[in-house]
Amino acid sequence: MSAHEDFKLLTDGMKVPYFPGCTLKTTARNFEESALASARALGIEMVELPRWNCCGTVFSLSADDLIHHVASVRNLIRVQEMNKQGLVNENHRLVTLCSMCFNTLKRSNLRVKENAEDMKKINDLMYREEDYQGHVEVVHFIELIRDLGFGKVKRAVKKSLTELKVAPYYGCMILRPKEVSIDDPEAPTIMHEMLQALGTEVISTPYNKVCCGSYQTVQEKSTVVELAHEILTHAQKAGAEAMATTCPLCAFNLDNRQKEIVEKYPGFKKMPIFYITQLMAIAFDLDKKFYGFEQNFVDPKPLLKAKNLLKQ
Amino acid sequence: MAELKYIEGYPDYMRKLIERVQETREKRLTYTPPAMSMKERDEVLQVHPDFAPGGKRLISVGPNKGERASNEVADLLEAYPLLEEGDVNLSVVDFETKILIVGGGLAGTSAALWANDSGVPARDILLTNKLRHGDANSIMAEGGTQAADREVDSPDKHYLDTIGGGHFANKPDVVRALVEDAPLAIKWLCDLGVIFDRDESGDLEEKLAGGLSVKRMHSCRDYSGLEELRVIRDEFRSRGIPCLEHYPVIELLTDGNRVSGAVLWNMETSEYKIVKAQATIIATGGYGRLHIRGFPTTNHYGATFDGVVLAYRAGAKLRDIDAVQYHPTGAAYPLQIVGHLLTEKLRGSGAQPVNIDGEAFVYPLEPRDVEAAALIRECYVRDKGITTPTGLRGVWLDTPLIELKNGNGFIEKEFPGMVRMYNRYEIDMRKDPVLVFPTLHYQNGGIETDPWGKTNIEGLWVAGEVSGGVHGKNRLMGNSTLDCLVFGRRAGINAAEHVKSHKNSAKLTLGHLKTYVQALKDAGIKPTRRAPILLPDYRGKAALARMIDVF
Amino acid sequence: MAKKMIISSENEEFVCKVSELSGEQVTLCEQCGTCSGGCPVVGEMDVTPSQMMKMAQLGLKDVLDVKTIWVCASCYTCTIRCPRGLDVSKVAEALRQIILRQAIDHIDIKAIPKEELEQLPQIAMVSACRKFTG
Amino acid sequence: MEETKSPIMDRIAEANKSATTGIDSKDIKEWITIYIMGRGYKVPADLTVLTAMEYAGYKFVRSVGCRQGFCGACATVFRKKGDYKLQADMACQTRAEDGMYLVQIPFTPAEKASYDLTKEDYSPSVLIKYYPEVARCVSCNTCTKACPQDLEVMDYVQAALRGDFEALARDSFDCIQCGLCAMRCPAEIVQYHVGQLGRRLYGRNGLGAPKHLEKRVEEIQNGQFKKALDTVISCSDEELRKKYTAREIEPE
Repeated sequence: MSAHEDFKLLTDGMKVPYFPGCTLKTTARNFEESALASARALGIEMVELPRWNCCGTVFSLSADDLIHHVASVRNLIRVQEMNKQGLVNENHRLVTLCSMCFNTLKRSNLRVKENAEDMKKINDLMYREEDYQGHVEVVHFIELIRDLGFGKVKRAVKKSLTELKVAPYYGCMILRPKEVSIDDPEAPTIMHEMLQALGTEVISTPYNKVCCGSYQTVQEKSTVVELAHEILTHAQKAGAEAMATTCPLCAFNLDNRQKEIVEKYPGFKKMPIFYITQLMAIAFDLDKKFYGFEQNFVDPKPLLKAKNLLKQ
Repeated sequence: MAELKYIEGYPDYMRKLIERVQETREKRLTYTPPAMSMKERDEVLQVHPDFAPGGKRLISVGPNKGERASNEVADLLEAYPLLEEGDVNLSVVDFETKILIVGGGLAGTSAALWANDSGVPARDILLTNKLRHGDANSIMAEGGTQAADREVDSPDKHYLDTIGGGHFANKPDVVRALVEDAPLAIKWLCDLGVIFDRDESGDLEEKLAGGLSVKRMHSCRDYSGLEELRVIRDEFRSRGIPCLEHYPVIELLTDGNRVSGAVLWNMETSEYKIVKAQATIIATGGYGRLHIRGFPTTNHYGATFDGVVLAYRAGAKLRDIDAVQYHPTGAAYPLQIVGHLLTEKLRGSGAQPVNIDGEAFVYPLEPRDVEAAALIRECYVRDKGITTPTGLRGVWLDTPLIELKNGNGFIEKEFPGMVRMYNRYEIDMRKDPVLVFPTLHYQNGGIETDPWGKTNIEGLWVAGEVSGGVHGKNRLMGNSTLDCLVFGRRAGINAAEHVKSHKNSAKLTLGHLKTYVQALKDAGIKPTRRAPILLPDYRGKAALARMIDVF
Repeated sequence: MAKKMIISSENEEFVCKVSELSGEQVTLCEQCGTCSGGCPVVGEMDVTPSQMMKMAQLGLKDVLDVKTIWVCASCYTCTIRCPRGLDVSKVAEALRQIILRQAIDHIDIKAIPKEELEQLPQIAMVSACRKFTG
Repeated sequence: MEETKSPIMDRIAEANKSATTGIDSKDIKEWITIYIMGRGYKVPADLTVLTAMEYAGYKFVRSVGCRQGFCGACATVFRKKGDYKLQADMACQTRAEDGMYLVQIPFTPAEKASYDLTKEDYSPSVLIKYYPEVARCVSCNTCTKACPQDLEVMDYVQAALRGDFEALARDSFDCIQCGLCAMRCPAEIVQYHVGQLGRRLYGRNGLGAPKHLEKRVEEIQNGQFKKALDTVISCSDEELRKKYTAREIEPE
């Protein structure tokens, strides 16, 4: 960790462009609020794009489909505009919090960077916008933290979560496919390290990278109930008391769908699902208003109280 | 003229004239012509269309026989009906409803909502429109709606302003209803979700206007009427209240001296429909499209006086029908917006009428009729007007003065809609003056109403510009949308009470037509004109001359 | 007894269509079954991912009627594990697009009950619409 | 019996003809040709598309309303001579140009949701509940290109998707609901209905009830101004005029 000591100066006053995504303004406001506060505690100011539109998740896989990448490329153009207005000093990176936005933006970015003809077509379609030059790099929040060194996280911890047994849940979008993965798709460790830095006991199971059912929650709820039940019970069997994720859809499927899980599996014991940034906010002992527990479906307060991690 | 070359929106010859305005602008910053004395006012009013001779005559038939009215109005009141007794089969009723509302502007839509709120189920209300629901004068109101809801204000002050503005000819009890209900109307709109302008503290931002003693104009940027209407129309549609578009009423049906329904006409299939209704509310708006005395108008395409013609034939009494309101500054160039109202606030903020020689020739804030007359005199008596490529005459309104007097960006902030409108034609009203000429604006009088929208005919209510008595001889700014909201509400509630307490036993006849046609014959009026005219006709003469009816 | 299949030009055309739309050379698939083994939702499927690839290889149009392509959650597990480097998720997308582009939506978003819609986060609705509507 | 004629009024009526009763062909100097639904018509230059069509003999029943750019009834789609781009605007506000090919959109078929806002809470999910198709927006900005009011339509649809009511109300306020955006939207969203619902929710809940208005409504309902109105109504005409001229005007 010592290699990162000198990073302390570098990060203070870092102002990096930040792409929130629609859900972080509605059902996952707590994810955004806890993340922005935790980032500030680490000396990082995430400056929201003054103008942005929905990333258009999920990345469209058809070879001939360009219209569905317009949404992402338009956001990358907004990063270019932002840099010109001097709002940030980190001029080529765009930080995202939501895994799905990260995946969609990064894959679209790669697609136009690697295919000049597609880039030209998309720029031509958006003749009202300036052309996208292709210099922006899409980064996930915890990837940004890892690059700065988890030692910095450890130093910022004021109340170590030593009593808490947490299972990290990666989901799919930050691991797969390879060209966008922020870690080893088969054996990821980044969230393990983050949780260790926060002091928690990390519970690892092979299910932490199995899909939660994603958008099937709209048309085939039973698929999600089965998958979520598998993921949650395996973690509980390994001793987990809570789970941490970085995707609002995984959070919805693992947290809110516990209502349907209990209906189908009465023996199931509910377990709180945190955004990893909520755990950071608790560990950094930040003001209560940044925790956002009122939006967590399974109330995490009893568990935190039991571990006397909750400020009165 | 050779091919017209346009430089920033104006043809080159007009561009040269603008230079004269620029030359005298500096001097005019500090000079404003003095207000006219009473004598000068009377003298200039001789050229005002409402006072100049030859525009009016006595009505020769009906309840207001012997009273004066504009020729165009009298022509329609003395016109023959569109159909005779035998043309329609009254035994087959197409729509049976409790409340029929004619006209879908602010008044009609409010009446429908309040009737529904008073217990009449949606299926028992029917709103018919000549155009699309909402394409009415209401949506063009920019200034806003008056209501005495501030601490320093009170309904009696609003009462005094309205009566004074109306030259003391308004009906006291009706004005009382208007001013007392005003805050309730604003509250109703807020609850439905209308976005009124707010000041920094979040309270309603209220402005002053011509003839007001206290700031009480509630505006929604410069789309006040549009915002109010689209919200209540959205509520109307959400409640599923039946509504017919492009289905004007061409004749009322009566049972003795009671209105019992109407004959509708589908403008696309030309078929008629018979409606039986226990209560009929007429909210058809004004008559701008009659182009009284050949003036352009601010009114929408359907403002053709139909409601008054129908009711008058059924025996309804009119009031103040001679009072025509002209607004002094209607746009005169380019043709796309001729007649469009340029709000009084422009002059209030410093703009000055200027003639072809660049001279300011009138105090900018004279009363509406005097200001209009002064502009007409400059163009047609002193020949100091500017002629547009299509022959209209107008004078400059030196809008750049506003920026000089109030600081840069003032026009953009206060008149965003107008700046965009002129930008469409590459005219920048912050840098160049705009051309103006008086335009026909409002029908002060109409079918006489009581505080509950009732008329002298049983089963017939009125609301909005079509009614007479609220505004006396001259309507105040901000009292028109208010009139629609307050009397739309009152007519809706009153009609609802009426239908709940009465059984619908009335017969459907066109009896009133017989007596009316007889009166026309007795007065020696030949059947050369028929009314209601439903729509004005702007088709080119050449095309009209070669038109034949094949099917 | 092996099932007799006749491969006609029509099938060949379909193979080209799927290959072009997915950008994947479907004939490379060697039927090792790794994708089917790793797929989290294979339990819900009537035809496993590798069987889907086989039908695509043979140009059998009835692969368009399988439930598999609509149960796929685009989690890309198959994509990272395919030993031949084929992107199986792109093949599934290509099959979906062939149907969606005939203006045949897979879900009717207006039929989703209001109380359900009120709960679903934007991320769920946006991704479901991208995958299940044209 | 006609009162004496006024020559000035006749000259005014004559001069205003182009805006009141239509132009006679003898006064026209420049002509252009426009194609209405594919058929060529020779019409005077410098007319709007609306007045040019009327000159050509069309009598409007549909596709017309306020004639001044407020109601959105005269939505028109057109291509200019030699320009491949499909443009859209209000017929009453667009200058007819030589070689213009145009067709009118008299009615935009659009599903409007029915709702009772007293039963809805102030949350972004209400917009998704009534207009789930908002989630289908691909951010292609075609709606913005179609908007005759130059609104950033896509921005306010995106604001609706992420529940930013204030941005939605601000950006969609000048919408006249002409339907041109909805006609061109590949995701089949009816932008102006979404804007309408969003603005009403914002108007009801986002702005907060104005304090003095509530108080005044109560005062009126308790009859607090009955006396003041009774007195002013019972004034004689002469007293009223004195009161009116004597009343002081609040400064600007």
